[in-house]
Order: sequence, then C-alpha cells, then structure tokens
Amino acid sequence: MSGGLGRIGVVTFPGSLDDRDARRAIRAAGGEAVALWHRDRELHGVDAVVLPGGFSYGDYLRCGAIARFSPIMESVLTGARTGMPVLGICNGFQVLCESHLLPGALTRNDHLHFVCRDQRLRIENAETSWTTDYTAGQEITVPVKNIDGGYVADERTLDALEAEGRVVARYLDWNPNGSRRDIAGITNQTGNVVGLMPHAEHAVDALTGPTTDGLGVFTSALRTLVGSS
Amino acid sequence: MNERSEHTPMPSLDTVKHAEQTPDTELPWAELGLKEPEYARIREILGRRPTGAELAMYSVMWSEHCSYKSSKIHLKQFGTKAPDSDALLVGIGEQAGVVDIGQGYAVTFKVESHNHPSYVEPYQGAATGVGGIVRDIIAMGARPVAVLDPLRFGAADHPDTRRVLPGVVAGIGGYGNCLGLPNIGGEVVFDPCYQGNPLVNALCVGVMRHEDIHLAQASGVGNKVVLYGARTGGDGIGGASLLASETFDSADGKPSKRPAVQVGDPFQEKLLIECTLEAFQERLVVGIQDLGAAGLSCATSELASGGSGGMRVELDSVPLRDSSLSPEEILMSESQERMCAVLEPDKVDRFLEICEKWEVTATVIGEVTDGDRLTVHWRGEQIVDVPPRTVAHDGPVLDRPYARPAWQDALQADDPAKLSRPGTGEELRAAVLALVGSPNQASKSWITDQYDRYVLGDTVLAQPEDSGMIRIDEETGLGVALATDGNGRYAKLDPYTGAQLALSEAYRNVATSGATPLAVTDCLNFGSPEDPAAMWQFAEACRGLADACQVLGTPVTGGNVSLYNQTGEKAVHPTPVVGVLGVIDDVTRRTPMAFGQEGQLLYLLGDTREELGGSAWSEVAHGQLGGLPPAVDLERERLLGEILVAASRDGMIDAAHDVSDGGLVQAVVESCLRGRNGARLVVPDGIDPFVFLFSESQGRAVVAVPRSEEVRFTDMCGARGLPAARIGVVDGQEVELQGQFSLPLDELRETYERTVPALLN
Amino acid sequence: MARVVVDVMLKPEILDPQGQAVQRALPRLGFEGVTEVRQGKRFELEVAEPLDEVALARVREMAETFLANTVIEDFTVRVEEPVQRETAGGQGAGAPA
Amino acid sequence: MARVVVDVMLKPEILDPQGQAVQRALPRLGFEGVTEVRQGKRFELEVAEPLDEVALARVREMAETFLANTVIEDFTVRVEEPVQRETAGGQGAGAPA
Ligand SMILES: Nc1ncnc2c1ncn2[C@@H]1O[C@H](COP(=O)(O)OP(=O)(O)O)[C@@H](O)[C@H]1O
Ligand SMILES: [Mg+2]
Repeated sequence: MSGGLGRIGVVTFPGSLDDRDARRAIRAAGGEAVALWHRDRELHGVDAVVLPGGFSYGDYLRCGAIARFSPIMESVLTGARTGMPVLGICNGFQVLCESHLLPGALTRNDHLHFVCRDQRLRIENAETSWTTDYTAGQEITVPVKNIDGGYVADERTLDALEAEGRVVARYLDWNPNGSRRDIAGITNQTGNVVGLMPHAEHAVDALTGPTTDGLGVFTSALRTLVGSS
Repeated sequence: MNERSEHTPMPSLDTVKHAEQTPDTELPWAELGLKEPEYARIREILGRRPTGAELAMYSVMWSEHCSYKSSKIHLKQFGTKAPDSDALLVGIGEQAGVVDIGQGYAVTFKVESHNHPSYVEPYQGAATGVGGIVRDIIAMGARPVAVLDPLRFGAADHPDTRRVLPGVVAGIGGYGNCLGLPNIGGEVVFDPCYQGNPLVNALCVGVMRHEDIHLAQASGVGNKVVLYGARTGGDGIGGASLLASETFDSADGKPSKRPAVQVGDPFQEKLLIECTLEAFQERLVVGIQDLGAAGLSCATSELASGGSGGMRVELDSVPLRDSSLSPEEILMSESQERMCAVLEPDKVDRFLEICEKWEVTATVIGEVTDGDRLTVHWRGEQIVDVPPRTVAHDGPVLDRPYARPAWQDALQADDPAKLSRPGTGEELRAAVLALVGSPNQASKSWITDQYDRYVLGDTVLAQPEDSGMIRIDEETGLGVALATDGNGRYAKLDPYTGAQLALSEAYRNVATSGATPLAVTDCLNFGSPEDPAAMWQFAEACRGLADACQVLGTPVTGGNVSLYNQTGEKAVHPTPVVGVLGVIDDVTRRTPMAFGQEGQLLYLLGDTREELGGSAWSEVAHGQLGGLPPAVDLERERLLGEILVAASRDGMIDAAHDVSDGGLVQAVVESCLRGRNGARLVVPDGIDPFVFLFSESQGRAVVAVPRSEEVRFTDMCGARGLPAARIGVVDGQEVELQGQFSLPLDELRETYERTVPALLN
Repeated sequence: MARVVVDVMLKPEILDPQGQAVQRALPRLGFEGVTEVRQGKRFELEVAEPLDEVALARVREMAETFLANTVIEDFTVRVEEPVQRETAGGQGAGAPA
Repeated sequence: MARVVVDVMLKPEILDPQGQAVQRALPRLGFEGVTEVRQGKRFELEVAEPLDEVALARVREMAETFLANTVIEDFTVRVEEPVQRETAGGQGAGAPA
C-alpha cells in the first residue's frame, strides 16, 4: 500500500450515477478516493477499485454489458486476478458478472419494477476483503435500488456458492427482486472480488441514509489493505 | 391539403428569393394553426410572404404552447405584483428563475407539464417530460440536483387509470433514475375529471454558484453556435410535414412517416448534463439554450434575440437521424436530448473535445453576425431571413373573453353542511378508516418506491415527508426544501381561493420541514382558453396566486401553462400546481414528520373551524363536491411558517406535519405510522369531534414537543399570537381519540398501505 | 402445443436508443461493418392446438392490443418450428444462415 | 446491405419474469390457451455486403460475446429477407403464419 491512506479508485463509466457517493463513502471510512475514467487503462496506483452503481451506457442491451468492454476493465480484471480488492455495487455487480469475474447474472426484478427501499440484510461471509468489519450473521439495513437486481445462476453454481461460503449477504424480510436464494451479494473464490446489489455507499451518514451500516464495507477494505501492506 | 391544383407549383425549395418573386403563392398557414390576422402580421413584418421555412418557425413559435398568447396578459401580474425580494437573481422570462440562497449559491427551479403526450403514450410522454424540464435547468448553468412529480389521474379504479398510471410512473422513474436525479416529492391525485386527460407535471431544481448563471443569449460577432446531443429526427413536427408535402411538389418528394410519439433517451441526456457542466466549469460558454418545444426554431430565435447581433445558421450541418427531413421539418423538429451553445471561436475546439469525451455528437451549425437578422441557409440558398425578436417574442397576445360560469353559484351553494356525518365513536372510527384507505389519502409508496431518492447522496428528506430537502453544501449544511401542491377540488369551487390555497399548502409544507420559503414556480393546468368559463378560472387563479405571492413575499420565478386539458366539452378541474422553494441554513436542524419519541406532547397550531367544502371527507364519504373551499389566511400562514422555522432552528420540536386534505386525523395517522408510535388525542373544549378530526381549515400544523421544551415553545406561540392547543401525547401502538374510539396502528397501516397496490397490481 | 413467435420492433421512424447504443459499441469491440442496429422484443408463445385460423387471429389481436404498443411499435406473428439455439462455444445448429 | 437477425432468449432453466407476467395477464385480457410465454430480444443488424461465411462467423462471435450473455441466454443468428410488419389495425402482410 502506498503512503498513509488506503487509495481506493472509483470508476466512472458513461452513465455511472453513484460514483460520487462511492467516493464520499470511501472518504467517510477514512480512505483516499481516486476518480478513475473508463477510457483510461491506468489504475493510477490505487490499492482497490469500486465499480459504482448507476446505468452505465443506459443499461441498454443488458446492464453492465457495454461497460464491461471499457479499457479500464482490462486493468481491473488483471488486478482482481492478482488479489486486488474489487467491489461492484449494483451496476458494478452487473459489470463484474458480465466480465465473468463473478458467476451468474442479474436479471429483471420479478415484479418488473424499479424498487428503492431500505432493506434489511444478513452478512453471511465476514471474511471477504469488503466485509471483515462485520460479523457473520450480523443484520444491517441499507438501501436497495434497482430494476435488474434479480440474481440468477444455475443450480450447480448456486450450490457451489453456498458450499464454499461465497454468499456474502442475503435479503431478510422481503426479497426485493426475486434473487435466487435471497442472494444480495457474492464473492469470488479468493474473497477479494465482491458484488453487492444493495447500496452500502448510501448508508454511511445518518443524515442522508437510513443508517450508517454500510460504512463497514469501506472500512473493511481499508483494513484489508493495511493488513496486506 | 389534398387539392394542390390551384396553387402555383413550387420549386422543391422555397427560398427567400423565390418568396419575393412569388408574392401571391398561398401557404397553408391555417393548417399550421395560424389565424388570418397572424398571417397578415407575418407578411407585414417581412414585407413579403414568408417562405415555407419562415412560416414553420412563426407558426410553432406563435402557437399557444410557445407564445403563451392566451395566458400572457394574465401572467403579467406575476411581474407587476411581484413582492420585493432580495433573493431573486433572475426573474420570469428566462428558462427558469434564479434565487439566491446565500453563501454564494443560487438555485433555479421550474415545473412543467407533459399532459397530452402522457395520455397518448404514458411511458414516453412522462419520460420526455422529465427530460425537458431537466434541460431547462441545465440551460441556466445549474447542476440539476432533484426532481418532483405532481401527478393527476382519473378515478383510481377506472381502466384508463390502470393504463396510464403505471406507464407514467415507470417513465418518470425510468428517465429520472437513469439520469441520477433523486426524486424527492410530488403528488398523486385521483379524480374522474382527469380521465382521458391526466396531468403529468415535472419539477426540477438545480444549483450553481452566482457567477455561473448562464442566459440564453448569443452575443459577440463571430461567435459560433454549436448544436450538440441527439441527432435530429422527425419528432413532433406535426404541421411542418404538411408544409413539406406542400412544398415538395412531387409524389415521391412526400416525406416518409413521421413519429407520432417521441422516445426519450435518458442515457444521452445524462451525457448531455455531464458535458454541459464540464463546459460551464471551464467557462467556455457565452450563451446556452435547451431545445424543447419548437426545437431549433425556438433555440436560434431566442438565442439571437437575447443577444446583440444576428445569427446565421447552416441547416445542412445539423446531424440528422432521418435524411428525408425537409428544412422546414428540421427547424420544427422536437427531437429530444439536444442543446445549443454559443462559444467564442477559440473555445470551440475545447468544447468539441469535451463532447467527444462524453461521446456526445456536436456540430457547429452557425455563427453570430453583426446584423440584426436571423438567416437560415440550406443547400446554398437562403430560406429564412427574419428579425429574430419577431419570432421569439412578438407573438400575438390575446385578450380572450372570460366569464364566471353560470353553474358556479349552484356549486358554491351546495354546502357540505347538509351531508350526514358520523356521530358516535364507532362511526367516527369507521370514517377515519375510510379516509385513510381512500386512494387519495392512502400511501403512495407503490409509486414512490419506483423512484431513486438516494442518488447524489444529499437527500435529507424525501417522500412521504412534507417537503423534499437537499443538502447543498456539505461543509455548512446549507440546504433547500421543495414542495408542490394544488387542490383541484378547491380550485373548482373557487379558482381565486384555490390558487391561493395551493400556494398556502406548499408554503406550509416547506416551513413544516424547517425551511424558510423563498420563491414560487407554478404549472397552471386548465381547460380550453376558448371556453370563457375555463378562461375565467384561469384568470382568477392567476390573480389569486399573484395576490398571495405578494403577501407571502415569495415571487413567482417561472412556470408553465397547460391549456386545452379537456376531453370534449369536459375540462379538468382548474389545477394550479404550485411549487415552493425554501432555504435552510443547516439541514441537520430539519423537522421530520415522524412521531418518533413516546411521551412527547402533541400540539395543534392554528385555528380549527368547520370547513368541509372540497374536503377529502366530503369526497370519500359522499362523493360530493360543493360549497366554499376553506378560507385563506396568508398572514396566519406566514406566522405559522415563522414559528415552525424558529422551533426547528432552536430545537423546540422533534416532529411536525402540516394539516391539509383529510384534516388533522390524516396528519396524525401519517406521523404515527412513520414513527411507529401511537397517539392519544383529546378533543379541545368547544370543538365538535368530527370537525376536529376532518375539517380542512388552513394555517395549521401538528407538532411533537419534547416535554422539556413545552414551556419555551408555548411561550413563543403565545408571544407571537399563534393559537397552540395541546391535543394529546405520543404513546402506545394505537391512535386513540379519548372517549370515542381507538385504532391499532397495525390496522391503520394495513388500511393505509393496501389500497394503491390493490388497485394497480 | 404449437409455438407462435411474435416479433415486436420499434417503428422505423421511432428513435431506438438501445439499438443505437449497441451499434455505437460494436466498433470499439472490433466489429466493423454494421451500419444499423435495431433492438426489439421476441415473444415465444406456447399455444394449445389446434392452431387454426381462428386461433391465429386471436394471437394477432393479442399482439396488437397487448404485446406491441402500436403507437410506437410494429409486430409480426408467425408459427415456428422449434429451433435449436447456440449456447456458449455454440456449435448449435442455428437457423439457416 | 444485408439484414441479419439475432434472437436472444433466456435459457429454458432461467426464470423469465417478463414472460411470466405476460402469460399471467393473458387470461384477464380474455386470451385463453397460451400455456407459456418467454420474452427475449431481437436484434436486426444491417451488415455490409458481402455476407459470406467469414462475415457471418464474425456476427456469430458478436452475438456470443456481446449481444447475448451466454451464462443465462441462448441465441440464434440468421440472414433475413425484410418482412413487412403489421401496424395498428394491421392488415399488413405479416410473415407466413
Ligand atoms: N408522484 C410523487 N412523486 C414523489 N413523491 C410523491 C408523489 N406523490 C406524493 N408524493 C409524496 O408523498 C407525500 C404525501 O403526499 P401528499 O399527501 O400530497 O402531501 P401533502 O398533502 O403534505 O402535500 C409527500 O412527501 C409527497 O411529496
Ligand atoms: Mg404535507
């Protein structure tokens, strides 16, 4: 890790929306937020990357399908494969699935509507790069907002995710999008890449979010970076 | 125009020269919606007959929609009666007014209608409505920070509502969510009068620094005019196609099909916002204008008349989506997601670079000239040569006849006092449940959950709070609050009072959240101006709103008029929708609506009289609309507002909710449900329990006061002369009216939440 | 069971932002020579036999009033033999190409 | 210019909420006898000639890597004659039905 603060990059694709919020959340967690541009191949020395929420390329074709081919994604893929912490939130999760960094895909919500709600979740895996500041089984509330948030994968993949403890978070009370097995987030085999449908970055300040429960995602990553430096 | 036989055949291009040579050629001005004197006036201005392209421009710009010809003389009052306000930086007349909110920040906001398109194609109509108002805000130099959507639909259980509402809501959400603008408020009202004519209004608010205000003007000879954004297609050109078919005098010269409906591209608009803001930041732009109704005709003539010189436009440079478009059609096209910027020549390259960065198509289409003419060229020929002001601003002004309709007296005489009322506790209980579960009073979260309220991370309050509140400055906590209101039932009973009540309520909603109301925008949705009754309603509403703004000290900074809202002879209720903007120095001091703390004391501020005309109760219990609307007391509204703002600033209250349609009981139930706490209420002496619960007297709010603050709070009210009656306490899990009834929160929640989903799923 | 396919496309004069976005992305992905892309919907309906003229007329009515929004979209209805689709690495039969 | 059509459908084992919603709505609208509906996408590409095997292979690659997400979707590629579509009140020719 370079210098004092952990440097976490946030990629802006055309149509990214929650990039500013992700940067604010990183700062709130005590990190240094670095804006990254989709056409740039350079990661500018960041220690971790967040792919933010929004509608990259309007989510035309499929969510995340066009963004996945951005020049910067090559560097993100390389980084991810060599252990760099990568978090995809909402649209970012979709980009990670389209890039095959994470298995499965996100499809149209079962009720077919966009939904914006405060959502209770259970953290299932507190050992990924982005969840060490939680405890397994901890319940948190953060906003969900999506229209293509239904997580799908074939049964074998789902079983494998369960067996390997790669389900990071699950919806409680109400499944807002018909995700298989109430899955709200998953991780890769090495735990450095996490895709999360709910918007942790919108729950870092009680003034503007329902809770501050999302802060832990960003503090976790910063702690991971310190640990590995 | 099938019979063309009598007309002199025209060459394929009607140039200025050709028009001079063929003074007697008749153009289809009537089909383009112009009246005979208007056409004569155009001839007089030009000293010859107009070319087809000129006629296209005048006809769109002089249409009701663009010229405000029926409404102008009434809207004038918003200027002449405008209260002195230090806050107003840019007044009426620009795309949107600009208000000073302190600390060097300015805010611009405006509400607009997209009613008719939303009936034809609900999703796209509503979506493009959001797109249009957002471009208005960017064109002032502001970054859009939030939207609100006041909506009116037909009866909740009518099949047409089932068709229109889901599409409208999905369209507003689909577009706004994709732009990344939080939706922080609005309205949903059901009434049979809107069947076949829903009202889809959209409000956008944007923020800038004082020095960044941009106006629509093209000054500086040699400056370049750049068109950027979407390619131009045959959208919304109606009459111009006709003109084109007239001009192209050959069978296969007929234009190909033109779209009946415009499709919005929110992604394109998002890019447009980003690249415009980046250009502003680098101070590249001299003048800017969005392309809305009347497209290039509007943008070029307004930019040119706003500046000091003339303008020359090369129409061949306009990037087209459909190569069969005629020049008339290109000038009239209303294709979405386009903007026009005026730049000094040495800034053009940098501007195009920014557009390229955001993958936005941008083209130089003209330049500012030293004459005072707007000229348009096509294939090397001049097809337009006009004084721009005459197109943009010298449209006809009509003083249409208006008259109080004959039925108004009978309507006002139909007093709800004669309606049977609940008497016993049991009956009151049932009436409360019926009210809370009625479509107009029930929870709208089926709708508002389809809107992103979190994006941008500055939303401090959003639906179902009284107003939406946005933090503007993270360091200081400076913020703005917005609310929209407009009760068509009240306005039907008395349009003058109805408009004032719309203002009163929006004003009160803003103050209830702890913000000081500063300025007003309005969308006036009325019937046909050709009907003297509708015109009277319109005139009365304007007069009412202008008078009330004067008293409250809140200038109207801009707005929109939507006329012809009717199906056949049947007009919608006169529906003035009023948006109020307020400022709050520190958003952490906001007052939410939720009764969050058990044991806090409930106070009702203001006076309760028996006022049931136009009330929710009369609608729900009897399907009745008659009598007089509640009395307006603007001085009281102002005092109430001051108390609510002071109480919020000094931490004397923990919650507040304004009392409006549905009366006190509706307000208390909403605050209880939101806070997950019950309330025990006592009817104050001298009031009938039914009136206490359901009256819609204005100038009221219910507040929750921590016991430690009670004396300080009541002393303040007493000293300022605001009646404050202790009506109960936050307690338990029921809403109880002592000695009458009690209602478990669970039952209330069930009733409140099930109605709208049951109607729409 | 018979399979009926209803294709719904935006009318040619209507803007198709989705198709445009796809088309603009193609060169970046190294696919040249595609001058236009339109994106529409395909519905596959399993319909009870017999699929006679009456039944087909009903499907056409359904397409017109429900599956397509004829204000902005056109549609086609046809009965189709089930085809085998290509999947990843697709050596699937595909349709006659 | 040749027109190539790429149809993309969710794999049979993947839940299709949109198709399901359509299917559930049909009886309410008075259309009986439709036992299943799947909703997918149809892309119409205008491709520069000549559309030989090499060009078609490129289109297939494009479909596989981009137009379809083969984790959840299957696709078909075919060259198509332009058909006339039905519009409202549609007496349009339609395709062979
Ligand atoms: N179409 C809408 N979009 C966003 N918010 C809405 C909409 N309709 C209603 N709301 C919100 O729901 C809440 C209740 O609305 P309403 O009863 O009209 O408020 P009030 O009577 O206080 O003006 C408000 O916060 C309002 O902003
Ligand atoms: Mg209110």
